[in-house]
Amino acid sequence: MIDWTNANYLPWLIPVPPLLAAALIFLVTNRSWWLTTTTALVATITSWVMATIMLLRAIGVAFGEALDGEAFGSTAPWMDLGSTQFQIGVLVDPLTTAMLFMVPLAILMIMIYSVGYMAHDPRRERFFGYMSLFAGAMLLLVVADNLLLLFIGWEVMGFCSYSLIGFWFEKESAHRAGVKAFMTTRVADVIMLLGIAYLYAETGTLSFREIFFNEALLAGLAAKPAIIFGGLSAAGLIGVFLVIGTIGKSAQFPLHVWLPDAMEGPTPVSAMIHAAAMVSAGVYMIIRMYPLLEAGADPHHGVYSAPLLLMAYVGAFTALFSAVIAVAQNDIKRVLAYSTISQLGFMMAALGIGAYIAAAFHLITHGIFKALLFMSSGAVIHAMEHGEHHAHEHGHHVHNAFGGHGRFDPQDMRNMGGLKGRIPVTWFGFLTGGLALAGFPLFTAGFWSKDEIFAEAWHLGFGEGFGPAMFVFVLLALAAFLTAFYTMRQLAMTFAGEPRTEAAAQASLGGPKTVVSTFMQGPLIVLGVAALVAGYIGVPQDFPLFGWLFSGNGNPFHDFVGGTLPHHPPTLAFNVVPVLFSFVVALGGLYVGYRVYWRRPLAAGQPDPTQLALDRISPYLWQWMSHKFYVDELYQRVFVQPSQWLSEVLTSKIIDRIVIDGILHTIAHVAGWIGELFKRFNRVVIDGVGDGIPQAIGAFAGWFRRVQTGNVQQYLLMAVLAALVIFLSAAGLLVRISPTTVLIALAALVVIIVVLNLIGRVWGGIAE
Amino acid sequence: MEITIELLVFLVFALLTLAGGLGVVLARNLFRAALLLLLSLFGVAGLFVLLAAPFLAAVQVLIYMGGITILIIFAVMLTRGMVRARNVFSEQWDLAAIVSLAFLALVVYLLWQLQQGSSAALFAAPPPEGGLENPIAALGAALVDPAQYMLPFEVASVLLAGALIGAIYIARDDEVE
Amino acid sequence: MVPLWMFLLVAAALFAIGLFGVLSRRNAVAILMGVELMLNAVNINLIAFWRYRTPDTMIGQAFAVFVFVVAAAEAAVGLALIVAIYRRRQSVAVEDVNLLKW
Amino acid sequence: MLRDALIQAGMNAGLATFLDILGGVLVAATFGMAWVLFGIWIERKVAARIQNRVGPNRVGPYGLIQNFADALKLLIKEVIVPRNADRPVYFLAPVLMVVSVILIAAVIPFSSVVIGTDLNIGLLYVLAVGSLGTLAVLMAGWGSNNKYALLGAFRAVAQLISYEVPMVLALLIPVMLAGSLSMQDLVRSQHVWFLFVAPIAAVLFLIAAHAENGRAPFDLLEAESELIAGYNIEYSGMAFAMFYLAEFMHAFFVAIVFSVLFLGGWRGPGAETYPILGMFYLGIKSMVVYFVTVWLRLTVPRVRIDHLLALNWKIMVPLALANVILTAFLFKLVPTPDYSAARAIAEGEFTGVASGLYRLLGPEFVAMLPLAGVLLVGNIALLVAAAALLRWLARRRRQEVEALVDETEYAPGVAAAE
Repeated sequence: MIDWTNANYLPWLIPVPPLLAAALIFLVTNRSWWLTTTTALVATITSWVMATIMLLRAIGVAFGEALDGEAFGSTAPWMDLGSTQFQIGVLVDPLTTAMLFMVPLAILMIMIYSVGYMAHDPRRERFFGYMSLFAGAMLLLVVADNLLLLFIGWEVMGFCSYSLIGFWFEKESAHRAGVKAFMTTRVADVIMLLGIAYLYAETGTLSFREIFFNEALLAGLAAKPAIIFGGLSAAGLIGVFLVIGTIGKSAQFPLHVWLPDAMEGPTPVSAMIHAAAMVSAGVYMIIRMYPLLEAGADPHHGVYSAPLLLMAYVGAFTALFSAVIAVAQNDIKRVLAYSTISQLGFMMAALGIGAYIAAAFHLITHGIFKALLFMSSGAVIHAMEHGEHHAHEHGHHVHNAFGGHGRFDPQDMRNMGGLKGRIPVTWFGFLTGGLALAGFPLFTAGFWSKDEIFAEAWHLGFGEGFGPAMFVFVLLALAAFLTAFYTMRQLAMTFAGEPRTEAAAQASLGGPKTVVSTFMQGPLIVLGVAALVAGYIGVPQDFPLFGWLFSGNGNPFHDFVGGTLPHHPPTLAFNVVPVLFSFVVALGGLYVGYRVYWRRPLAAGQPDPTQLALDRISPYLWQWMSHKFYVDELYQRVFVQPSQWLSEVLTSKIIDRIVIDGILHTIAHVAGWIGELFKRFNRVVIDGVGDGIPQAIGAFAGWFRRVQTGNVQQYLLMAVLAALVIFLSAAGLLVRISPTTVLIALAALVVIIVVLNLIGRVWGGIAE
Repeated sequence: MEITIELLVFLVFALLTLAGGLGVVLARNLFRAALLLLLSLFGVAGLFVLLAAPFLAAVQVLIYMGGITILIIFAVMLTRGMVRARNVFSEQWDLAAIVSLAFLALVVYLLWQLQQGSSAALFAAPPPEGGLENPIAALGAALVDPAQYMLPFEVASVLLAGALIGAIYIARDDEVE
Repeated sequence: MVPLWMFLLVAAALFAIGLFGVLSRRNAVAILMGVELMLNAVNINLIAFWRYRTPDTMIGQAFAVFVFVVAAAEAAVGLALIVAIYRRRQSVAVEDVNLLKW
Repeated sequence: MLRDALIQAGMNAGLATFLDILGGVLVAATFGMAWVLFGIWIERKVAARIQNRVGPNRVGPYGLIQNFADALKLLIKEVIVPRNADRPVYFLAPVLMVVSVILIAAVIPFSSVVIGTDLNIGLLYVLAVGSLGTLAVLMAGWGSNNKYALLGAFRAVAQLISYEVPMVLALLIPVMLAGSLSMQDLVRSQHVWFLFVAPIAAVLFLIAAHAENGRAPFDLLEAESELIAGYNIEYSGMAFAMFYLAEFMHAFFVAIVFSVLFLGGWRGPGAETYPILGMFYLGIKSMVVYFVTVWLRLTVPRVRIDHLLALNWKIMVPLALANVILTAFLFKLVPTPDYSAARAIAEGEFTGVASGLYRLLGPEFVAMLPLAGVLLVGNIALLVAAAALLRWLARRRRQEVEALVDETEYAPGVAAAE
């Protein structure tokens, strides 16, 4: 009997309630909205409570059982693989603990929020089913103790993201987006699976701790050349494969294209994908696998391995690249989507230069404030739709502020403005989330985590003089500046000034006591507070004043998460330069944005001032930015169209019709001619013989089949006879007399009876 | 062999059982066949009592006589057109008789052989004294004991439920809605 | 005292009688009755062996109980089938239900 | 008693049991038959009073001899046999009917020592024997070769078999509480009457047994207005009298069995010491129950066949099942009463109010009180829940019907105007 109060077994239970809830919702409760939400919420709350117990236990509050290099967890045999046995298990180490703080909290908030957001959707029950499954898969991924279990959660999430992004599948764009997300991540997943398989082939285990606490194994992997790409070591190749998996899952360049399109799903889904689950999973996996990626390298002393370099360059580039795109977007959720890509780029880059604790820290804080931002933006959209309805009812003609005559777009920031006083709670949420994203110094969570990345990059790049770190620092600084700028732009365009459309003027969440506003605003407040204070768990120890306030005994987050792996990373000495840098880029970006957008809010129909400024340099700049540098179009040209052309023209027309058909037709003609010859021969010779035999058999069978009378009793009689024979032989053995004569006599009797009966039947059949 | 009262009672019940059984298979009137089945089953219940299994005897009366036989009589009544059919036996009755007799002969022969041979002591021995103090309670406990017959017991209940539902479904008049 | 073989003999005879009924009667209900006889013969054997061999465990009685269950289930389903067939074909003679032939 | 003697004389235990039963049955049957003639007189008197009549008052004092006169009349009347009747079946049916009832008497404990035989499967025996009555009904219906009789028999069997289910389920409760199937054990374990420990089971049993007997309001087997007289239509003379007798005897035995199972049987002050008192107590208790059944019979109108079956399958069976589960659960929940400890307190030194209480009320009674209280509360809660559920269902059903009426826009005024 398993003792579930034992902390080693509790992690098994954490993913169970949502998975159970998903099954329940799909199979049982999906007719009742009330039951469905209750099921989903109860499951999520249960998970959250269990995760919190685990969390408290792990950090030793209230239970006095702190993790110290050790971990909670247990394993059970899963399947036998030849001589070895594959173990499945759960693991809660400090990194998992950190995730157990952020993930269940964000999931819970998203679930609560969804109750309000989806309250009027016709398929809301199904939505909760998918969401529960999604949550369960993410929790499974978090508590997994081996790469395969992690991969299972990973893939289930892939499926859920597909069905949730395409949730409103009546919309052409939505189902396309779903397929796109699925396909893009699939490409990466396949490569990742290759990596897993290679790892298993090399080591014979996929358990994290078995691999990472085995120095010899890692060294061996690093020394051994890979089976392909001769320049790489085995560890390097596996790492590169895994990193590519993450590039897909966490939407890094060049596989980032699915994420902005994922905005087609309902907003809670976006929050789920961007904050709590999907993209975090990618970075989480990398942090999990860090020792393997780092094998044979030492980024703190300027030795990089292939996967690290890949991450550093891709991450840094992605961070800047998508920040640039985000500046030119007008869709409120799309801006956030590119900011997510950009922030994930931060994490990847940090991982690439060896700052994996900083990356984990940023993952946690980003999860919180990005969930907050998405839910706020969802509230804004909801309010806009509400306003549009209202305006319609009162006979106003609703039109897009930028002169479009198509459908009114409630997500377009150009249609907003002046929402600050109309939806104050949302404003608070968006403001805190936005400031955290921009890294507003000292008082937001985003500042502290970003600052830690900067500090590491500065130290390694300019302090120690390592090239990749230098590159990372420069690009990230630029990206951070742009982040602050477009965040301010978004805040201003959405909330500041006067409403630019009738819908914005009428926007509201429908009264303070309604289901929608209650359930949507509650999580905003909780996460808003969290986005402000969550950063204080990771303040550097010698940071002036704040370090003394929050990190008297050392940086808690750094020390705690650092205990995940055998080698504790060094704590950096405080350096004022990168801190100033963060101050400058964050405040500078915010200030520029404030000058451009807030001081003189946009009027309806007025073009974007940044666009005007950039057009002075080159008219193409803004166009490229707002079209996301034409990556989608490029893929369309490079991958989609050629393959279509290939299938249509080359395969179908040339190979299929001309070559293959031609050969076949020729063969067919020849064969036809030969066949004609044979036919003649056939008719004369073979038919004579061939027809004769089957006719004889047929006649016999027609006569003989009458044995099959359809009379059950007769069959039974035969069965009993047979049983008698068997029984007889057994009996002969039993009594140990020489049974031969008896046996033969009775068998003969049986045979006679059977034959007699058969003859009688058959005769009777014929007589009929 | 010593003639005891017990033996006489046994003979009475055995006679009831076998005569009832013969009556069942030979009776032309199906309803009477059912009543004779009842008689035979009563004889079996008596044998159970002789075998110190009164609980099973009561269950036999309750389930077989009060339940299954009534079901059969019901079926007999519902298919009333067949009760007084002219030909009660099928064409193969002769073969059936031969086979059945062969079977009986074989078993009797076997029993005889065993009695003569290795199992003579077992066959002649009286039933052991003692046994369980409270067999009914023991049976009840055995049927719900996970270490003994709980699983078969549960399976049997599922089987019964399935049979019930199936019977209702099969026998339901399709025209009735 | 009644020796064991007597019970076995009665059971065998009852079984043979039931077997004959099953194999020879035309009416499906009568066949079912034959089956019941056979099941009872089995039960006699079970209980007799239980009494003479293993009276200190419950195995024989438990098996007999399961035979009861099976008999009840068989009777219910079988009779339902018979009634359904009779409703359709106005006959419960087994030779008349011989669609599945040739 | 007889059994022990026989076993000591060297007889097989099973056989001794059998003979014991046989002897018990002979005694009990005579007793039952004699009692019934008097019982019928009571019933007729009560019926008359309820219907504002006088009842039999001519033959003998207060008409006491009336029934003997009636019996004599039936005895000397001709037994008419329908021409196409299945004669053996026709004649066996009433006999089987009477036998099935009389056999019940064999295991009824009339007092602590007066009992036909104390089978260790007594209650099961009662059920098994009682189920044979169904067969008699079928035989009568078939043997008469009369369509009314056959239809009556069909109905009867449907009803009897159906009501056996809740009856058995209800009887599980006393068995569970006593931990035995023996009737004597059942009586002995009723330190608190099971009527108060398991009221739902008691009521269910009373209703089901009433239906088993086929008396009003469940007398569908012989509904005069529909089936003339049901399965016994063709019977006359003594054969009819036997059905008649069996029915009254059955009703009476139901009362006795109810008293035994739920009213403490022969228990009462002094009954252990003077067994004759026990018979007296049982007589009084069963007469009260008998009066209740007669009362029911005379005041409640006959139910429709579909209502009858619906009542059984949709209300009584689920309730009985729920009751079994609940009782089993509560029974396991409450610690088993410790009678020996209670007895020790009562017999030990007088130490105050507690031991006084034990002495005054009887140690077993006091020891059983907590269990009884919990089960009673559980029963009441279940009853309230069931009532609430039924009320809710009925209300919903009514709303559906009303909605249907609204939809069809039933308007009688319009038709009248046209």
